[in-house]
Amino acid sequence: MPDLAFDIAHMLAGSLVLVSFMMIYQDRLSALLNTFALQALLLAAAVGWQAYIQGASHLYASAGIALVFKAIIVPWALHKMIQRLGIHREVETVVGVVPTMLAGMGLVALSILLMLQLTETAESALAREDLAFSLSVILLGMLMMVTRRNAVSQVVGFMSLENGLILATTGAQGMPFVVEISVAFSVLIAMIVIGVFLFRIRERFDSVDTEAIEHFRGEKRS
Amino acid sequence: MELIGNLLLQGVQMFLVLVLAPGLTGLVRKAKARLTRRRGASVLQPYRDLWRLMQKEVILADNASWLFRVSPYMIVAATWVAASLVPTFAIGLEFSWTADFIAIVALLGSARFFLALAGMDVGTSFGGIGSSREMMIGAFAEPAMLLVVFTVSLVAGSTQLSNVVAFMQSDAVGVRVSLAMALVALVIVALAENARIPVDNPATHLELTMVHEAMVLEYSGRHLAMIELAASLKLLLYVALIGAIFLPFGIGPAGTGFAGLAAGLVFFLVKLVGGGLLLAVLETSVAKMRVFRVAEFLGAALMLGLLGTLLLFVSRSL
Amino acid sequence: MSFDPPSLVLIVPAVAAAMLALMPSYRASAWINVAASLLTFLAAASLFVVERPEAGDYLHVDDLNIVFIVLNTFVGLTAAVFSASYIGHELQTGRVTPANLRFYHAMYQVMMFGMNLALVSNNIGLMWVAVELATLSTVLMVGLYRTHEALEAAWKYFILGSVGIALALFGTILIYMAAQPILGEGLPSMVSSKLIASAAELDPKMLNVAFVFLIVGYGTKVGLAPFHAWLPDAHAEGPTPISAVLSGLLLNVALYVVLRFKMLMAANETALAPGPLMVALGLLSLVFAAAMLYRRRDIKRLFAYSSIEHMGIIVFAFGMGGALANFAGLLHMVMHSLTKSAIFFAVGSIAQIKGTQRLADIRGLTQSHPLLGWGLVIAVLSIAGMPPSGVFMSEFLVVTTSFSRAPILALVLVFGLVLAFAALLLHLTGVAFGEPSGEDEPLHSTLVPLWLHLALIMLIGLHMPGPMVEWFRSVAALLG
Amino acid sequence: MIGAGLTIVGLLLVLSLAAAVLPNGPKTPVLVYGASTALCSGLAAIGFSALAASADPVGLILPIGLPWLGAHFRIDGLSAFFLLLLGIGGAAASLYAIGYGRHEHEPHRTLPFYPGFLGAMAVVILSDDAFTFLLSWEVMSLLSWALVLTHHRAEDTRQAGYLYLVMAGFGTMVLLLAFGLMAGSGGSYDFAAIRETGRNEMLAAAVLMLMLLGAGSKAGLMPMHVWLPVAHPAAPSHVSALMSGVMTKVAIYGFVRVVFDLLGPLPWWASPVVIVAGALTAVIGILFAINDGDGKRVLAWSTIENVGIIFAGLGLAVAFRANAMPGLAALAMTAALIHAMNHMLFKSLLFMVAGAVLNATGRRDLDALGGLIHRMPVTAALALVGVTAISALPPLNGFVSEWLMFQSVLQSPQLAQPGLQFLVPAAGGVLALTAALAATAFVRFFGVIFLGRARSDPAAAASEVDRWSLGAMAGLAALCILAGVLPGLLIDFVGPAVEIASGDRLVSQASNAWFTLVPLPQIDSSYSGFLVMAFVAIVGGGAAWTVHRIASRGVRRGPAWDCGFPNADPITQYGAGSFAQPIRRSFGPVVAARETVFMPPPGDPSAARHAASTTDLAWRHLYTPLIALVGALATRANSLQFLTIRRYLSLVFGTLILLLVGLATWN
Repeated sequence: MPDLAFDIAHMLAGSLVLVSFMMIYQDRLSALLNTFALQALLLAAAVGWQAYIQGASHLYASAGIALVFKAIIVPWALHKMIQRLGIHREVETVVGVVPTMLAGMGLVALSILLMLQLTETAESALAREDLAFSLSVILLGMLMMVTRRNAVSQVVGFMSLENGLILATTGAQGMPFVVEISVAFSVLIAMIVIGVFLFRIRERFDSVDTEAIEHFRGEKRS
Repeated sequence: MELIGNLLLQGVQMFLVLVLAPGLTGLVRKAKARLTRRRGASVLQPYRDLWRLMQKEVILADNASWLFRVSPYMIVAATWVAASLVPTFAIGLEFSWTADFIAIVALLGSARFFLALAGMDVGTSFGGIGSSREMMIGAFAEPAMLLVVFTVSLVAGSTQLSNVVAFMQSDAVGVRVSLAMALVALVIVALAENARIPVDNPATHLELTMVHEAMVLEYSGRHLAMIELAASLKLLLYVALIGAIFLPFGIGPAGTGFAGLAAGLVFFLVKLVGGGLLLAVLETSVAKMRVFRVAEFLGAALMLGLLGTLLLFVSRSL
Repeated sequence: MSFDPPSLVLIVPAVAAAMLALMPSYRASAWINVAASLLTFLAAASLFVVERPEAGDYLHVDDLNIVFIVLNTFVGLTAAVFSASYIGHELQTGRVTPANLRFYHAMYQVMMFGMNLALVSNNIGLMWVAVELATLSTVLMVGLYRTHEALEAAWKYFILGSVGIALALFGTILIYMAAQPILGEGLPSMVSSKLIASAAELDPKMLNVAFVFLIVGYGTKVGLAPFHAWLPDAHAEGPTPISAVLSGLLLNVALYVVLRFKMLMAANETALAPGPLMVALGLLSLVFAAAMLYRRRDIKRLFAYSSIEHMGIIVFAFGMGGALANFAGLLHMVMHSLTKSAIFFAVGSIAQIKGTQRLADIRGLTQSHPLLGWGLVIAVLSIAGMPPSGVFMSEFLVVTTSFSRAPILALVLVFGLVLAFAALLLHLTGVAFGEPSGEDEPLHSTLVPLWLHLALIMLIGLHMPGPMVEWFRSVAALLG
Repeated sequence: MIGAGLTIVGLLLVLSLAAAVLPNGPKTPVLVYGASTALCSGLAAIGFSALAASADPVGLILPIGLPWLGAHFRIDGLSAFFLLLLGIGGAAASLYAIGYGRHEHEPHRTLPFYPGFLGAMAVVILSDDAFTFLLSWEVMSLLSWALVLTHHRAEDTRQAGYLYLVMAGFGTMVLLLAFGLMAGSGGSYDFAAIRETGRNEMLAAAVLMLMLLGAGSKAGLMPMHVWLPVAHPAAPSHVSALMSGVMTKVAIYGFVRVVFDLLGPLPWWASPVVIVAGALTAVIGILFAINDGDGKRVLAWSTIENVGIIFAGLGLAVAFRANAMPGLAALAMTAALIHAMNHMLFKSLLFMVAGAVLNATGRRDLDALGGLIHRMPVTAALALVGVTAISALPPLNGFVSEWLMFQSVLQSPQLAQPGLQFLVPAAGGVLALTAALAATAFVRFFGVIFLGRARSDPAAAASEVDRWSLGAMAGLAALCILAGVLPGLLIDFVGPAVEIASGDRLVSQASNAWFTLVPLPQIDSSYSGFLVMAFVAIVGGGAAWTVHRIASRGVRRGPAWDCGFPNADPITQYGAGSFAQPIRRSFGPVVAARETVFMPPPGDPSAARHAASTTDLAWRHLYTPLIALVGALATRANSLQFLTIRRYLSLVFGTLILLLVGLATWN
């Protein structure tokens, strides 16, 4: 039974990484948002499964948060927004998709390398696999943040980074504060989304392209 | 009794240099005249000049300050004291330790200092020209002189002229190349310090070339007399110095008897005459150089002095 | 419930925040703000006299954080006093409305609550939550003026801060997972005191990875180069009292957290020594910030970069380690937060008088406003390491001790220090001397906090109180 | 005794605070400067009695400074000597300031810092541990910086202050490194502990070099001198007097204390560095003094020169000590220390003279002055003493230290190393050149300011300065003469200091007849300032008397010989620039002299023009490139201010990845 449990957890975590790659591959905002919703869904599943095998009931809460907030509300909101901004078919990567993918491969390799170095102990085997995957998700999310110009896709990148974190927390046997942390992050994300709206609504910037936000840089160059 | 004798000797020394100085100047003038086929004034002419100048009243420029009036006496005093500290006919005199070689150089420096100030006092361009050039010459001559001092006193092991002369008389001193260099350097310095050709010409009053004369242009009467006297004292000092260090024959050792002193006196007079004649020959045989070449001329002396000092160590290490 | 200072320093700000959120009048709220800060400070100060409570799973007080708590609440108090006199004029000039002033005061207490929580918490998870709370509240404060620049600064701060927070969380998780096999599941594995106690058994490799994430994550908060980007703009565009709090307190809190983890690392000798990494980051920040000081045109950005520089010095000192260097680091930390907040008090008054933050438009302050001008001169010279400020003492200790141990590093350090000094003095000469410039308004804000801080700096620089020395030495020993 | 000293220091600091709060009235300066005069005299008295009694050093520890160390204070021969120096200089400057201070427009920019400055210098001298030493050293720099900025409205004053404090900060940092090397990572900071710890010669030499940089930058050693010629003149004259006369000596005290007292044995090859640095500083400094057109700057450059001479002497002492010849080391050290004292005397005097001229005429540039000997006779007379002394002319004090210096140079054959045997006489030659050039510089200084005819209206309308200033100057002039005539006393006095610094002292000179100086009995080179003075006075007076007696005494005033061009303009006199011309031409390369002559083409009636300029090669080859470098660095770094959030994120991300990769490969 434990090995089956292990395999399922492993499969779910691994698929999170896979979806991260899909997100990097997407070069349209709408498609990106859908993929992100998928990732959030998988995350909810993974967390739920962990809750089940660890018998940690509070994890169901964070699974719920992931499902409701990240898989449904936020993607929906962002969809609305990009519709309104009319940038839903925006193509705005800094680096080409292929090099980004390669870099992503490198990152995954790096994280697996790092995590497998950790000393092997019986019950932490699962944790190690889990950590390797979540670290890859985190790094891929950050990679996305730095390779996309558009604020929305940066937000998405940040959220997938944060997915990785949640995955890690749940992977950690009996770690306290998991729920609090996921709540805290939800607040964070909400603020980010609101922030993007804010910049849009105040009509200071004609687009939410962060390059454009940056046209004023504190001290003007002379 | 002993002390009185010593004091007496010291006094003789002082008055000797004072009395002989104008004579030396006269001698040089006379010799130069003869060398240029002129009869020239008598050797005693400088004495007459001094006396006449003293009799005349002083004509002061309107702008002259007290410094202008005090300087001549300062200058003559400094030079005289310096001159009377150079061994002439005997060493180990009562006050010979008052000032060593370095101090003598410095005393001449003070004389130059006040002369230069006096030159600037009236506020004519002549005075300024003279002072600035004189200080430039001094800026080269004084270090050259001090390097000569170094060489000599490193050989003799003391900066005290009496000791130097005593050492030079002893047979410890062999023929040394550095001493030869020091001699050349000292001669060059002497020419420069005494405003002699090729550095300066005591007989000219041509604005562009004169240095010493330009400074004293405003002086007259007794003041001029003092300046002239100081000049001849300086000349005598240098001749005596060269004589004492490089031809120390006959200078009476410390506490020598009357005979020794008499002999020393005779030798001293001979040296003076010889030095004066040589100077005259030199002055008539070379031409005066441009003011700004003086730097190079004296720079050579400086280098010679330094070389002399350094070679000393080579010869020592041999 | 008995008198319990640690929880009191949390309860007071929390309650005050709630009150202020409901309080309509801004005048009263300003003074409530001061009063709350005063109470918090008193509670913190009472930690000296009452015996310390047992270290619980959530809260604890030890030699290390007591210094920080007291310092934190004290600067919080003086900053509140300054802001009370400062904010009125802002209202007159219409830069803020009473509405967001209410918000401002509430947030001020929330921020204090967050920072105090981070300091007293004995639990790395709680610590993380607290730091995030403090960060978010300051983000909102920075954006207070709602100007284009302020919003941009807030946004930049927010994004970078959130990423930092995320990375720090991952580090925290790793620490937990390293501890969990030894300390068992659940809360115990997150109690920092227990962690440090049993650090030796923890898996060193896990700790190494964790420390990298922690120093990058919390280092962003500390403002170490190259994670510093948010810091200058956040300082420059927020209300000046907040700049003072940012430089004086928030950076310290983040640094305190880093120190906690450094202690953990140091306690496990098989793990990678944290020293070299901290030294490298410190020197980088120092030299980089020093070079940045020259081309500054905005007075608040200038001093923000100087904060980065000093964080670099402090991190370098702790990285070097050893009793003297750690002592110097702690001292420098305290001195920096006192001095830098004093500088920002002065800068706030200046900006109000001259109506600008452009260095070029501020001239001859010692002529037009002697008390303020000379105060600024003394403060800036103190931060530049001139005696008799305590900064001189700490720099003396850092340089002398490190040169005989690592000459090259010390030379880099000295190079950075001289570079920074020349830059600061360059701007100071322009600002403080020469013909006064601009309209010659009277002062709008009090100078008491400024001179109070200066007096403290001088006092500590000349004669450190005995107890302070004792704490510092024991902490220096703890830090290893 | 140490207690008394610290009390006075405390009083000085209190006086500073009081001056900050006292009302800005006419009484305040008099009060502050008067009190400073009294307190400085107290310091001088303490130093004097400590030297006279040559009592055992007494120490004291105050509970300030480094907590576990406390502030150590100690007064021994060395510190007593410099305390005496400080006391005299400070008292004279303060006395002068009672009168001079009246002319200050903004006394509140001078008064609060002045007494503290004096106090800080005293603490540097009295301190006995590294922390107290450096702290007071830095406070000294700070307060003098504030004093330099008294006339802060002038742009170049601000620049001078900036340059000064940056150089001071650099110097302190270097000193920190030096003490770091000496104290070791253990942090044994009190001088006693530093003295005890043995260190190998390499380390000692390294510390020496650092001290040369650190203390040298404060004393004005080349090439760290650049701040001095701008900062010293920028301050009010009594402060300039203190900075040039006393503060540079405090720096030298620091050097002597560390290198000769704390450091222990040094390798001989460390000495050439010091000697060469000193000699070059001396000659280059005086060359710039000759070429500078601003009175106070001339004095500042000459300060650099004298500091060079002192350092050359210290270098000699190092050389002799490394060869285990304490007697000769004592000779060189005596020369250096006495020169320090002498320089304090006449440089303070001359700066006061410059201040008096500044007050009387409002002009500092030499070419606006002239003929002041008629308008300010007393000042002129005192100035004459000063210039004679600084030109190292017998029988004044400048010559004594010069003479001792040469005497120790002449002992070089006894050195074991051929290198030094060659170097030292060469350095001696350079010093001789320096002395001669100094005479030139000060003939120019005195001649252009006081002699000739006035070159501007203010100079023509000048009037004598107040009694206080004259009193202070007269006192210093008297001391110059005294120290020149009775050098033996001074030598015996400096004995304890020399003994600490070089392990031996010169034989007592008190017993010699006619106050003669015989530093080394085994080779009886002697000099009697008293007799020279006496002879010159007697002979000169006698000559004057006889001439007036037996010959004429008549005087007639007449116009000066105008060479056929009547009533020439005062501008036709030799001025500062023209007087320096011969030297400028002879030493052109050293001072990077450039002369440009504009000759109007034939037919063009406009006037011909001539311009001469000199450049400090240290600026050209060291500082200008350095500043350019820093500027480039700043500009390069500054581009990081203008990145986008995404780029900043990539910075964070990149660093993280870098560290992780490093970690992965490290295991």
